[in-house]
Amino acid sequence: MIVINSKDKRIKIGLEIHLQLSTGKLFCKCPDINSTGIKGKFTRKLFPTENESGDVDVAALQEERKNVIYEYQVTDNSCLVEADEEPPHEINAEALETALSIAFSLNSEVLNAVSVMRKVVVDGSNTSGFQRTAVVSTGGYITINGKKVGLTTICIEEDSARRVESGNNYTAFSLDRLGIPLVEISTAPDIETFQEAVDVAREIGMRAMLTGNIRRDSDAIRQDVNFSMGYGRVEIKGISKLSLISEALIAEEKRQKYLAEAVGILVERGGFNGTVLIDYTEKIGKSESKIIQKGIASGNRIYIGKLENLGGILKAGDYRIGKEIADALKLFSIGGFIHSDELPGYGLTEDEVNNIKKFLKCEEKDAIILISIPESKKDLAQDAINKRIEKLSSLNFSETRAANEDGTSRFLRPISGSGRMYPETDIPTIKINEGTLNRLNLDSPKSFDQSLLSFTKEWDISRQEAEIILATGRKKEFIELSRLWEKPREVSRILLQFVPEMERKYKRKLDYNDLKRLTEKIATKNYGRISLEIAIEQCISGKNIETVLMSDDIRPLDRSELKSIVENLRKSGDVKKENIIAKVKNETPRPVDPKIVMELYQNT
Amino acid sequence: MIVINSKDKRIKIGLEIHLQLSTGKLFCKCPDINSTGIKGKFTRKLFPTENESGDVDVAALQEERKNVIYEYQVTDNSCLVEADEEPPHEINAEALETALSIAFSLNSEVLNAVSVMRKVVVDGSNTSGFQRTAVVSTGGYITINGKKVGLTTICIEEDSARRVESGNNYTAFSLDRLGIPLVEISTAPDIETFQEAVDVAREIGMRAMLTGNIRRDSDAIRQDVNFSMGYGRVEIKGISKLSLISEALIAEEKRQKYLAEAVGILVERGGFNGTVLIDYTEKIGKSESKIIQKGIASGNRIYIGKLENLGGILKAGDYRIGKEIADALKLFSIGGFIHSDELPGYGLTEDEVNNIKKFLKCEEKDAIILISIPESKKDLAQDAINKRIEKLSSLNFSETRAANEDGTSRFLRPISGSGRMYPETDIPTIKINEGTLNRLNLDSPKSFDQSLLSFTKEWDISRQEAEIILATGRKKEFIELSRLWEKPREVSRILLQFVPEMERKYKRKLDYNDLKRLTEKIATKNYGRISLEIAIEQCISGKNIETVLMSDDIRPLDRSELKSIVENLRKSGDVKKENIIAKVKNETPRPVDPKIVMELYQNT
Amino acid sequence: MVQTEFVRGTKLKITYNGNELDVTYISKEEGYLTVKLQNGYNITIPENKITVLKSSEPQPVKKKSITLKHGNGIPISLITTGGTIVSAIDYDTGAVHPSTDIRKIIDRYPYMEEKYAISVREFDNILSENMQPNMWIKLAAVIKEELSKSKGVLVSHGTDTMSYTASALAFMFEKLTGPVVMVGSQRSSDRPSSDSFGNMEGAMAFSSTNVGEICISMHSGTSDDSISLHRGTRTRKMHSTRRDAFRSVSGTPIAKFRNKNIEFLSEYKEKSDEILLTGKLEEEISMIYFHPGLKGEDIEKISEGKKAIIIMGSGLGHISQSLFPSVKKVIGTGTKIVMTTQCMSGIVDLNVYSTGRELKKLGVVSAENMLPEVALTKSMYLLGNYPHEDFEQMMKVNMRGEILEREFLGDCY
Amino acid sequence: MVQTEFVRGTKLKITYNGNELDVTYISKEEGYLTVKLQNGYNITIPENKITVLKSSEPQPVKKKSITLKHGNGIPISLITTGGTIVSAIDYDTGAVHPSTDIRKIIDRYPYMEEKYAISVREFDNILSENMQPNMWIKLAAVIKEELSKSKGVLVSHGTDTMSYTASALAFMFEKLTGPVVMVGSQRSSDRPSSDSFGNMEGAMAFSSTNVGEICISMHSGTSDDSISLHRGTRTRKMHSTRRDAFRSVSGTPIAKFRNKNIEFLSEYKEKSDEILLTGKLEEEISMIYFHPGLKGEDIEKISEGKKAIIIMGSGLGHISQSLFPSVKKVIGTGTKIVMTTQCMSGIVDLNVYSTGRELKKLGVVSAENMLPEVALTKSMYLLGNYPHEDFEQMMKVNMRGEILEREFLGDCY
Repeated sequence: MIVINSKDKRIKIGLEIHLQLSTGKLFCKCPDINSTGIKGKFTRKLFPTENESGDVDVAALQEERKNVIYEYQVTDNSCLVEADEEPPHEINAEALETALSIAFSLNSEVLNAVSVMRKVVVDGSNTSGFQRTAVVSTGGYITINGKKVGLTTICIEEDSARRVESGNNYTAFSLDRLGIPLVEISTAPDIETFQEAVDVAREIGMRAMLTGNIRRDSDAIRQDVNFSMGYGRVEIKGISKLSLISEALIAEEKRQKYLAEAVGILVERGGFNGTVLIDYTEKIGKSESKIIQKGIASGNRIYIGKLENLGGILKAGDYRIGKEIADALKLFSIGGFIHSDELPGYGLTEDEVNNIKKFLKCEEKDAIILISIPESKKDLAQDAINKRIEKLSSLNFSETRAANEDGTSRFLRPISGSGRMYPETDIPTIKINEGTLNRLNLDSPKSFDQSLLSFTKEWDISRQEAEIILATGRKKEFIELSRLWEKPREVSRILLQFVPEMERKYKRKLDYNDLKRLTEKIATKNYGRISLEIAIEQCISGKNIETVLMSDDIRPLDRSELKSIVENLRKSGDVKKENIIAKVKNETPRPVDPKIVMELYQNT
Repeated sequence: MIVINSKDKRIKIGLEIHLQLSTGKLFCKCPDINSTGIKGKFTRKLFPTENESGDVDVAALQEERKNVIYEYQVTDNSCLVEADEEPPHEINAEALETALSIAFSLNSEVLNAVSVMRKVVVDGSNTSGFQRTAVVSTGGYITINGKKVGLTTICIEEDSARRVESGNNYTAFSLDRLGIPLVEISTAPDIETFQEAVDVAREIGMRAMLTGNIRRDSDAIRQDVNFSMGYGRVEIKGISKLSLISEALIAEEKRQKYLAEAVGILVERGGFNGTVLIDYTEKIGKSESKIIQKGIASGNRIYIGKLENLGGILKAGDYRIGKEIADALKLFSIGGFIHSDELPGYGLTEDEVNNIKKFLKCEEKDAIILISIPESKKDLAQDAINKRIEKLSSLNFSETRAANEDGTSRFLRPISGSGRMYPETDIPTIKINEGTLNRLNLDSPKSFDQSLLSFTKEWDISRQEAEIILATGRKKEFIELSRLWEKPREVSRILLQFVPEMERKYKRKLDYNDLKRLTEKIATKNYGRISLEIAIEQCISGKNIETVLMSDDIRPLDRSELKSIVENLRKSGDVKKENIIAKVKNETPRPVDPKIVMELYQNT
Repeated sequence: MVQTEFVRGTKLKITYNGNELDVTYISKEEGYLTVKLQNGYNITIPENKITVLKSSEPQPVKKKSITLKHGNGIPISLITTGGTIVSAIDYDTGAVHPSTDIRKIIDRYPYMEEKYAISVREFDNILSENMQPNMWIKLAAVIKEELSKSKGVLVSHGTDTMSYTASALAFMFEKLTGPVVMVGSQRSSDRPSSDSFGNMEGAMAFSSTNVGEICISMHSGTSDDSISLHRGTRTRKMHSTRRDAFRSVSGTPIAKFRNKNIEFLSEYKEKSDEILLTGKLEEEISMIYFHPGLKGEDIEKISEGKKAIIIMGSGLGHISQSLFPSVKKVIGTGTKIVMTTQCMSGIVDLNVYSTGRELKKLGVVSAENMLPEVALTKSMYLLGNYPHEDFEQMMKVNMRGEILEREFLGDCY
Repeated sequence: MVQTEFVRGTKLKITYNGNELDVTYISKEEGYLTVKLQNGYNITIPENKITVLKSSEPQPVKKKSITLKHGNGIPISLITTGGTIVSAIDYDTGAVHPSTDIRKIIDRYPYMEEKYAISVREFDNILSENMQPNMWIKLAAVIKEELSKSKGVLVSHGTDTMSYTASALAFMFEKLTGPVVMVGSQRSSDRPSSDSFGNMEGAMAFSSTNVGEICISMHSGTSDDSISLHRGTRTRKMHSTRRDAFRSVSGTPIAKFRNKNIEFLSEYKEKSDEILLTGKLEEEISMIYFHPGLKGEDIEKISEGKKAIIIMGSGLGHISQSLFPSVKKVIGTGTKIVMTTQCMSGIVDLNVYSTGRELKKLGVVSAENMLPEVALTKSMYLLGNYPHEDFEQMMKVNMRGEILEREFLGDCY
């Protein structure tokens, strides 16, 4: 039995934490929030450059990708820069300062100058074919449960375009996310347990939140995990929830253990010498298997191959070399693939399987595969299978994997080399003056508790409220609204209680800009909380913001209006000091000032 | 009884003959032929200027027209000049020379300098709001049956846009015709009989045809007729066929005679003092008349008015003052109008009519009218009716009328004054040098017979063929094709016989440019008539010209191809000198040179 | 020799080609007489072919005075400066000349006279290519005066240099209490098809909005159905003859007027409570269009005595390296050199290529994505009103919407 | 003080901030050292913060020689002149520089190597803003040589002055035996998103058509799906940064390449049986951009010693009347003055307004609707090869499609 999640001495974990900033985009003046839908579309091709992908057969990949069309959806928060039709503008100073502030907060050594690099990425997620990224500081540490976990670098970079659709030779991206500033914090591989990984990620996230400039979007914080247990370094990218970090690590440890075992069996049997795919279409043409028939109907050929010594470890128990091969094939858009550990099955009869085995002169320990592909892809497929098995056989599992929603991961690409980086020549090195650095260092949040204390004091709100505001990234909004309407307690209440309540009630989000406009109106007109709440509810319930702003509904009743109500009520009798306010409120949906009502009631 | 078409001494007739030239447009480089459909559309408004329309109440007309939208359909043979988006280019030299040549041919005194004018036209038929026109010569004459008919001026001008659709406040024009050069030849009012008018028009047309530059389009030649018989001058515009000239004159003489009689009756009864329209909607609202009910339903009011002394002459026998009023109302887009000579009728009962008459205190000799219009048009309508009757009462019928297809005509506008002309400042006065004038004078066709003679001699074709070529305006095409393919007799046969025959067979026209390309191909390749005929038939039958040009079908069989056919036939026996050519032709749809066949037959 | 020269409009009786004709004298040039026949046509004939029998002086035409109804409408001032938009035609002689008689245009839209109380002020009557920077200063003063009396000001102006004038005014007026709408036309108002009427109708409508900027009101397309309101600092005459010549370069117009209705299409600066006018301009500034074959000495010669030079460079703002020594010399004498692009649109970026980086080092100032013409007027304004050492920094500041912070792909791609 | 300056690419061991790091030396500027970390990032640090422990010279990079397969494909010559289209990147140090290694581009479309037998000839390696008229003459000679050996010629060229070069070549070559297609790019070929690849693929395809003109092959739109072929005498770089910067001004491109297929959109001149090259150009010609504030003396100064001056006037071809005396003086010295319009499109017409008519009388030559840059190269050609008295007449003759005989409204109105 294999032990999972133990404090295995060989296990080393490192994290890369990516935080989106709410400062507007990094190299243009576009906002980070997209307010409307798709404004237009365009298509591009990307041409892989030599160094982009380490070990993968570049020529093959190029051949494969040259016909891939990337479609980009233009959004309101994108301009010529996102379309790769204009050089980047000067770096967003607020974003850079936020990154530096986080660096100071994490004891990292801030550089006096920032050199922006291009990191080549040709999966279409960057219109330019590269991501702009720059180191802002090196080193640093964070203390978790008394243990210092080291940091290697803190970078500021552009977020990539959001993938919205994927076809065979076609992928569509939205430009809404492209160019949003990301702060990337990389730890050293100092983390030893899965829980520790979660704790480190949480603490770093919290500290960054204190800047008030972290976006509050569902994928605003994403983690990459570096994991090694003796079989090379595996990088799992794109874990969007804290809770999934440990699940991903558990799954990866399990995968590597069983892979290593399976490879052990393979080696013991004599290893793998490469397979040759043979066109078997004519021979199996009469099979009743739907996969076979569908393949042939769409013009595919049916290839078979012998996988020497791989019988019983492609898919049996926890052995899963078959899935590894399938992942490798998927890179070239090859989906259909059947192996003998699953056979008979897929409509193939025992006889048909045996015939293939006989044809390929298989022994018991060998496996066979069937694959339905166009003739043009045969060499690609054969190559991909052989390379994958060879790589695994070497017991060096180093590679980049993508996190799945369920905690597992899939093969993405080999670990990228440093070769895919070169300078962004359009942006001169950015010198940061000493004064700015000193100011940022001084102001940077040194710990959550310390920040909480000063925040609570500054705004005169409860510690509990302050904690929620800081921890949920509402600091910036809170400060902005409190400056508009100088009632921080009311603002806090609106932000933390009323708005979420209404959003639940109407199953609808309130746009922050709308909230800001409503608050400004109430502040300028000196209307009070009730008015704001009525306005917010009307907005969330679907009313047009302009209508709400102009509506009489949010204007408190004035003295003369109240007077006539009070007098009418008095005429109808049945009013007393105890119920007069409730009665007046019953008469109107508009805000009522109880003080004035009481005054009017008593003085007439 | 009134005598029609007599040699009435009072009758004076003048003609304006308009001939479209096939030289390309007058003030830009666009061709006069449109090769495709509609390329796009745009809309314009035109703002009447003070002087445009003589006597009509300009203010009223402006009020009426200011919301009229003109839509223009852009065609392939129009550019920015037609769209009134670019100043006119230099005048088309060939067009100007053609006009001058016609002038010389008609003994007119050619001017040494041409000053282009703008003639204001705001019915939308000119995108600029004016027509460019210039006098090229003054005076001149033509001799018909021994009588000299004088000319006043010969002008060169732009044709107007073609009206394709008309709605209430909307008219659509095609730009295909706009800017095509027109030569306008105006005769003095020397013509005395209707037949003479036809003869003069025919002779002038023939003479112009000799230039070879008159278009062969259905409306390429249009005549305006000036007619007077003592009641002022009436101009009837746009008679497109020679045969309609006399019909139009007959109709106009009749119209004026009966109008004069009717006016006589009116004057005898005491004349007309103007009508006042009264809103009668409430009173007649219950009528079962569909006109009334439809009018009310669409928001109209029903007005009635008394036409003093007009009973029985609005529409009775040949008296038709009612139609004159209706035409005047139509100018303001007022359609519905009923008068007592038609009543009872239109669903109005005897009682209803009598009630109106009683209401208006009508006597026997008076007429009544009913008119269904929006309230806003009441004053306009009243004014139009009163002005029209006053004008007729004066026995001065001078006006401009438009020819209908059936020989009758309708009121168009008052005779335009000279005030609507001013210089085209974008085009400097065009000086014509003496050399050019002398050459044109020398070359100008002095009579049809003389031209025919020299044409027949020059091209060595039969007199009959030459006559048809000249009289039907095919001179230019004939010369062009004969220069490409130096076989004028073959060209004549193709033009006059083969093409018309094929066009009848396939019920389809052959584009002249296609014919030119085919002829050029045959000439360059030295292929011969059969090839050209095959090519023409294929084209007319609907094959793409490019395909035809590239096709092997039109290439005559070469010697070796013929040889193998001849040999094959010989092998099959049954060939002799008499049938060999027919047999060979039977074997192939491609052109066969009988000489070679015979040679091959005899020499092997 | 008989007299053949007369006052335009003189009625003559002549003999020509054996006939006696009553004509109106128009002009005489190079021995040719142009006369108007009674049917309205002009003919031009050699003077030696005619004999003048009789002549009578023309009646002087009474000049109609401009009288507009002044109802209770919105008070609008119209300042006329000349140009094609208001032109008059003398039908007797055919002469067309710029006019200030706005009556002709207002007449086309009688409702305008009800809706607005229009006061007309004649500033000048010139073709716009003759407009000089010192006249912009005077015009600004007149606009200030008129705007203080009305809700908005219209300025009728020739189209040739309208966008220069608009951008110069835009810099001079830091604050406005209402819209200042410049309006012109590409077809003169003597033609039935003139765009004057539509452009003026749109301009009137725009003049009573809350916009507090200097704008230009012209046709949106070739059709007469839509009039665009452009920002004065982002507009250019893009075609010599079309109605829709004026475009908001790389951006969207502020608004469109269509079916008597204004639709706002992009953000604008709202009107202020006060007018703030800084009416100084440095006039010693010239523009240079870079091209292959341009010599360093050309730059040096034209720069003599200039306070600044606007270069329209190629691409991202480049010029041939052979010109660098001259650029260095000129900058050495204290003349500012501003780099724009002749590409019509797109940004100047001196960071991308080595030539750009060298120019930056020499002290050349990038005009970002300002239009070259606007870089000119902005330089005139900055050097007229700011310390010279702030020049480079202020060129980068988006003062009047002259810099597009974001450029979009547009709808057609 | 320790040594901190090295050859680019030198491997260093340094201490920084207490850590030992293996880095690659990139550059040093103003006391800052830029080094590449092992993870690929460059960092820039004050030199006083680091200590260099060890250094080792970089290995010289072997220059790859260009070898293209020469099958039985269509023979095409590619002449490289520099510019963005072929650029190389040294991943070790990050330097990007113009290159002539066309291999990188051909590689993207392996089928091209089968289809064409491409011979590459290096003409020069410069940024196009440094291209001068005398180089056009040399380039023309090289093109003639190459075209005599192949079916078509490609010329890779920087985009900044590509249309100047194209139009100059167009005038010099009266006849061509095949297409001469200029190709450039707006994004350098070191980027995965470069437009070089697509532009080159289109250019290759165009190079084996029957076109006998000098053309430009660039992106039709921002998308990578369509490449346009423009006439060299009607094209202009209309945007400083966009892929679709090149446009056929006021007209339609000759053809489009899409899905490996060429569609012809307008008429073109077919190739001839012979090459006719007249390789002379008059270089003493300058351009002047009219603007308010332009002084007569500016015109006079820049005209000294010039054979012709191209004025970019306003509107239909106007300049301020205050400049007329100088124009008269300059023409008096024998210098030709050609009037174009700064409106980008539309015709010059000196008949419409009085200022135009006066300029015409002074002897100013109208460039019709020629682009100003093309009026420049045409003047260079005419004054280099024709009698000067034929200048005005030849300017009006449409020699190489430089004059649009008809301008259309376009599809969007």
